[in-house]
Amino acid sequence: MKKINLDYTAAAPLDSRVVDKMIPYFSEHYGNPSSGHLLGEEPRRALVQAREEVARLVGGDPSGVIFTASASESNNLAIKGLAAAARKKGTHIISSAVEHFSVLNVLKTLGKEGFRVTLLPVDSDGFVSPEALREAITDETILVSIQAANPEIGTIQPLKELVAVAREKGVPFHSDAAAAAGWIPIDVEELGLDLVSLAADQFYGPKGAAALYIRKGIRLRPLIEGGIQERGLRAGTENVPLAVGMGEAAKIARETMKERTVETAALRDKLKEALFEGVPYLHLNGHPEQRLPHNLNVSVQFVEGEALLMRLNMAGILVSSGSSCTSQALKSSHVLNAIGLPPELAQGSLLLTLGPGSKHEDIPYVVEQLKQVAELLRSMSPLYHQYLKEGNRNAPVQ
Amino acid sequence: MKKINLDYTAAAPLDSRVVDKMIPYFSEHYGNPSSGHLLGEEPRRALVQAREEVARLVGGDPSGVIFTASASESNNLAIKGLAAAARKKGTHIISSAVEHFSVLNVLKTLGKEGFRVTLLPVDSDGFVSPEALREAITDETILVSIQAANPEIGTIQPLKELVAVAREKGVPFHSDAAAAAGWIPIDVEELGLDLVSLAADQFYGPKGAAALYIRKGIRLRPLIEGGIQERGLRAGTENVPLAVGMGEAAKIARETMKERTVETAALRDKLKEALFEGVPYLHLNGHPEQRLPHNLNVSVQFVEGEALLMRLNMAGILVSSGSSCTSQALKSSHVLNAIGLPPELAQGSLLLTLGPGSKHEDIPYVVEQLKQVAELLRSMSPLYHQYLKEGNRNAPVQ
Amino acid sequence: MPQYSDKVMEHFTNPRNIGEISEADGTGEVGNPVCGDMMKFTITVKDNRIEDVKYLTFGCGAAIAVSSMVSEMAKGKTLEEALQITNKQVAEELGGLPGNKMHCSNLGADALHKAIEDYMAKEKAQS
Amino acid sequence: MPQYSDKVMEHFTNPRNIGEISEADGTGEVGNPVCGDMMKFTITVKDNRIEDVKYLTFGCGAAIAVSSMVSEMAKGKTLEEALQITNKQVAEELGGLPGNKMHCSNLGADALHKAIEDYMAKEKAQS
Ligand SMILES: Cc1ncc(COP(=O)(O)O)c(C=O)c1O
Ligand SMILES: Cc1ncc(COP(=O)(O)O)c(C=O)c1O
Repeated sequence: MKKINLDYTAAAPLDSRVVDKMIPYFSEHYGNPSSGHLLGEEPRRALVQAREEVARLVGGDPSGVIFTASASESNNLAIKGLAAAARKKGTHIISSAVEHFSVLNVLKTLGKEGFRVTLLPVDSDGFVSPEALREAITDETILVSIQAANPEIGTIQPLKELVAVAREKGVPFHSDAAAAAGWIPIDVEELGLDLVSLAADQFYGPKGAAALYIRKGIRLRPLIEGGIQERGLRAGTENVPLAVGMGEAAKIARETMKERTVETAALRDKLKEALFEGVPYLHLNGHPEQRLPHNLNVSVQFVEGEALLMRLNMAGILVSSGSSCTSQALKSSHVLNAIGLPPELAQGSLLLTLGPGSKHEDIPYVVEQLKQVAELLRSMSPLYHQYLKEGNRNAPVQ
Repeated sequence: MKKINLDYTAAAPLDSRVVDKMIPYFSEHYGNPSSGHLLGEEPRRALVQAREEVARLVGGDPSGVIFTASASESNNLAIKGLAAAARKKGTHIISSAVEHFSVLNVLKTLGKEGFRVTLLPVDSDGFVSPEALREAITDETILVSIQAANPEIGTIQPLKELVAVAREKGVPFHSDAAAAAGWIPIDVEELGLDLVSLAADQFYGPKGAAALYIRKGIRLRPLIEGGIQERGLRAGTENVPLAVGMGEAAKIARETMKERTVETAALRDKLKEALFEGVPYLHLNGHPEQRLPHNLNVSVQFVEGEALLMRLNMAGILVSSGSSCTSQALKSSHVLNAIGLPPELAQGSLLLTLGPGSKHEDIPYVVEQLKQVAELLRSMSPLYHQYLKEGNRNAPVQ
Repeated sequence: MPQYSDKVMEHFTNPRNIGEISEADGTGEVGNPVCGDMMKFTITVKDNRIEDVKYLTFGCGAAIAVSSMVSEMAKGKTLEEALQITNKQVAEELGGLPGNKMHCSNLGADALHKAIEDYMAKEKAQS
Repeated sequence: MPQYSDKVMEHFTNPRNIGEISEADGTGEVGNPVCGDMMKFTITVKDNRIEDVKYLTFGCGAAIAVSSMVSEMAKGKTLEEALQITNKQVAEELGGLPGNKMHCSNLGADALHKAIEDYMAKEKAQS
């Protein structure tokens, strides 16, 4: 059977160069970087190099890179760590309504612990407004946390403007760049970022390899305490093979970024055009241009996402959806809600993300299958029948 | 040059069966277990199986296994997580003086946050006394955390007796079994443990793969919040390859434990006898019998550990030491201090741990080298010269 | 979809009795797009038996399979028998449903009952 | 030991002037086993110059290399010159020491100075 992965942000295969680079650190150079003897030497050297590569991806200093095991951990460390360290300065934190749950749920918890949290709204494209940020900052504000780009609708935030506002008021800025790093340039110096979360698996590195970049001078409390690995900010024996994998993936991502993103965006745009031409009643979610090059998000009017996903799966096309039925929490995407999408469109959303196996040749098949699946499911949809009867009164948002 | 690793607890090469099992999950079965389509199926199945294998190693229920990225994280999650959840019930926690820093430093932090911490002392063998535990428990006690075995001196705690005391008083019991699991039987049902920390790299699984076992009914707050992976107790995309590696390592550890530990202990005892016969003025640290089968800890009287370690390293013999110079924090081992070892013996301690490459044939070389190195360093030691002059007045603890 | 039984997958893949009966004797609707599942059942009744039953469903795999299963179970039954069909029975007939699908998607019996009650109410109004 | 310079490794591997001068003119001791480093310097003095210098050291690689380096630096120097030797200079001569070794292990110059002061005090007492 055909297998067309259009869900690469959920998971992507490791670049084979990354696997090759990691393997020796499982068995040959298995030593502990903290060991004072010769078995520690090569792992220690490799860890230094990996840290340099990760730093280079974000234009930062290697000493600022703290390896973690997930973007979620990086976000938790950044926000809880700073909140605990800065509590005496103030208890107000600003973020946005479209952040990942590893930001939002941390803020919810901090909210219960005496912090005041402002979640800035987004417009229908998913943008946070720098003006709204300016108005939200108070003397009590100790942190602004706004993502670099949204993993669902792909919208890229105007980080430079947002950071400028926070800097003007002297407030540290954290950005969850897990979805963005490796796909758009993130330069901590140019942008003025103080804290940045990164995840290797979003640029073909290993799952479980992630980092938090911390600008010199920013103080955090550790989340995981114990030994003094990672400058005392994250205890635990260093996971050398995965750090090496992340370093290699960061290097490849940096070196190939220009070419890869142009090609990917071109392919994504082709797919988008073909879908909108071939399948009636589609709606684009997220900004048409200011979006991640590998990201496409469309709502298939009148039908529900899990059913779409299952039918496409039967045809070998693998996608994800922001519908409640496909979420573990049984709620439709908070991001789609935040951009003001009507519930039935949120339920019918499809997230299509490209990756290394994506090909022009597959587009016609994908379009044909989605067309058929949409037709079939619409034929049994009460919303579609109602629309046919009542006409444009309930017309889709085109 | 010869390379004889006698520092396997610092790091060990992965069992090749473990690597083989992991590899396909990097590139072939790279999917996300949370994906609703077919790419999620095999990773999901593999994760279920890995969880079962880890549960089997400790005789527990698979649903109680929470994968983490290090024993340090498991310890942090267990202790901080329970403290936060049980705060209303009480604020007293009991642990021991010989715990790993990922327990001790967490307790130090909790101490600053209004918890009262009792660290039980140990005797000269490193044992915690069940009687002392009984006396320490109050109505306010919400947790007892005592390791299964000590990674430095190898001493195995009388867990069954200790847990019985806590159970009698209805206090949950956490055990950091990172050093013990895979080497001595840990059965949560037989022992009555409520929380157990495990690390794959201690039984030839991958670094960065660890788990916390949680008995049904024990409530914890998550450390890393976000998605609802790991039953909401540890957010972040599941690291399938590493979980698979830990599962396979747990399976092998369980199946080979009896034979392997008998063989390893026999080899360790041979090494011990040969060393004590061949090198004068050695002192054994930890209990002679109630100790991890792969662990040997001796103090080389009159000399300092880093110098020993460096000289042995030149001879291709890789060991570690509890001396202050070899610790990242520049303090001699808190474990050796806790068993009442005089400072000069703590400084001269050598930790020798066996692993898959350990061989009988290497023993004579190790003994000969340690003999020479000890002689050389003693010849320049003011403590040794003093001893020679003053005789048995300052005799070593034999 | 490993979390779905073979029977669910079979009904999802080949749903029976799709449609809307234009001159229905009874109509029942449940759900809304916010929760993600909507079902509209239409029935015709003859001699106190469900002669025909059709449905339209907006919803996940489970919702579609449930609708299809309910339509099969109801057809030919007396109204009293059809009113005895429970959501739980439907799930059992389908070889079980994943826990998180029991509440939101398993509303087919409710929609059927509403259609029957609609029919009964109309009958009553006419008599 | 990658954190040590080649020069440190060389002195650690082949330490010069080990020992204790039995009829020393001056003796200086620093450190204790708790901190992990102890050094005992003994010197003989002739014509206001350090004629011979030996040491015993209990300590890490850095402590041994530092002792050896100090003994080399001191030999033949006038007492005044020898008193000018600083721990910092010793570390520099060794091609640098890891940051965490600068305080605990780098006490060789102190021990030497103590030995010189001991000699001076004895001289004073005799005169
Ligand atoms: C008993 C014990 N607990 C915790 C740890 C911490 O393990 P990690 O550094 O992998 O977090 C160790 C490490 O050796 C250990 O032996
Ligand atoms: C923007 C963003 N932040 C955080 C995360 C969390 O990543 P993980 O599940 O690896 O912790 C993701 C995951 O896709 C993401 O896209």
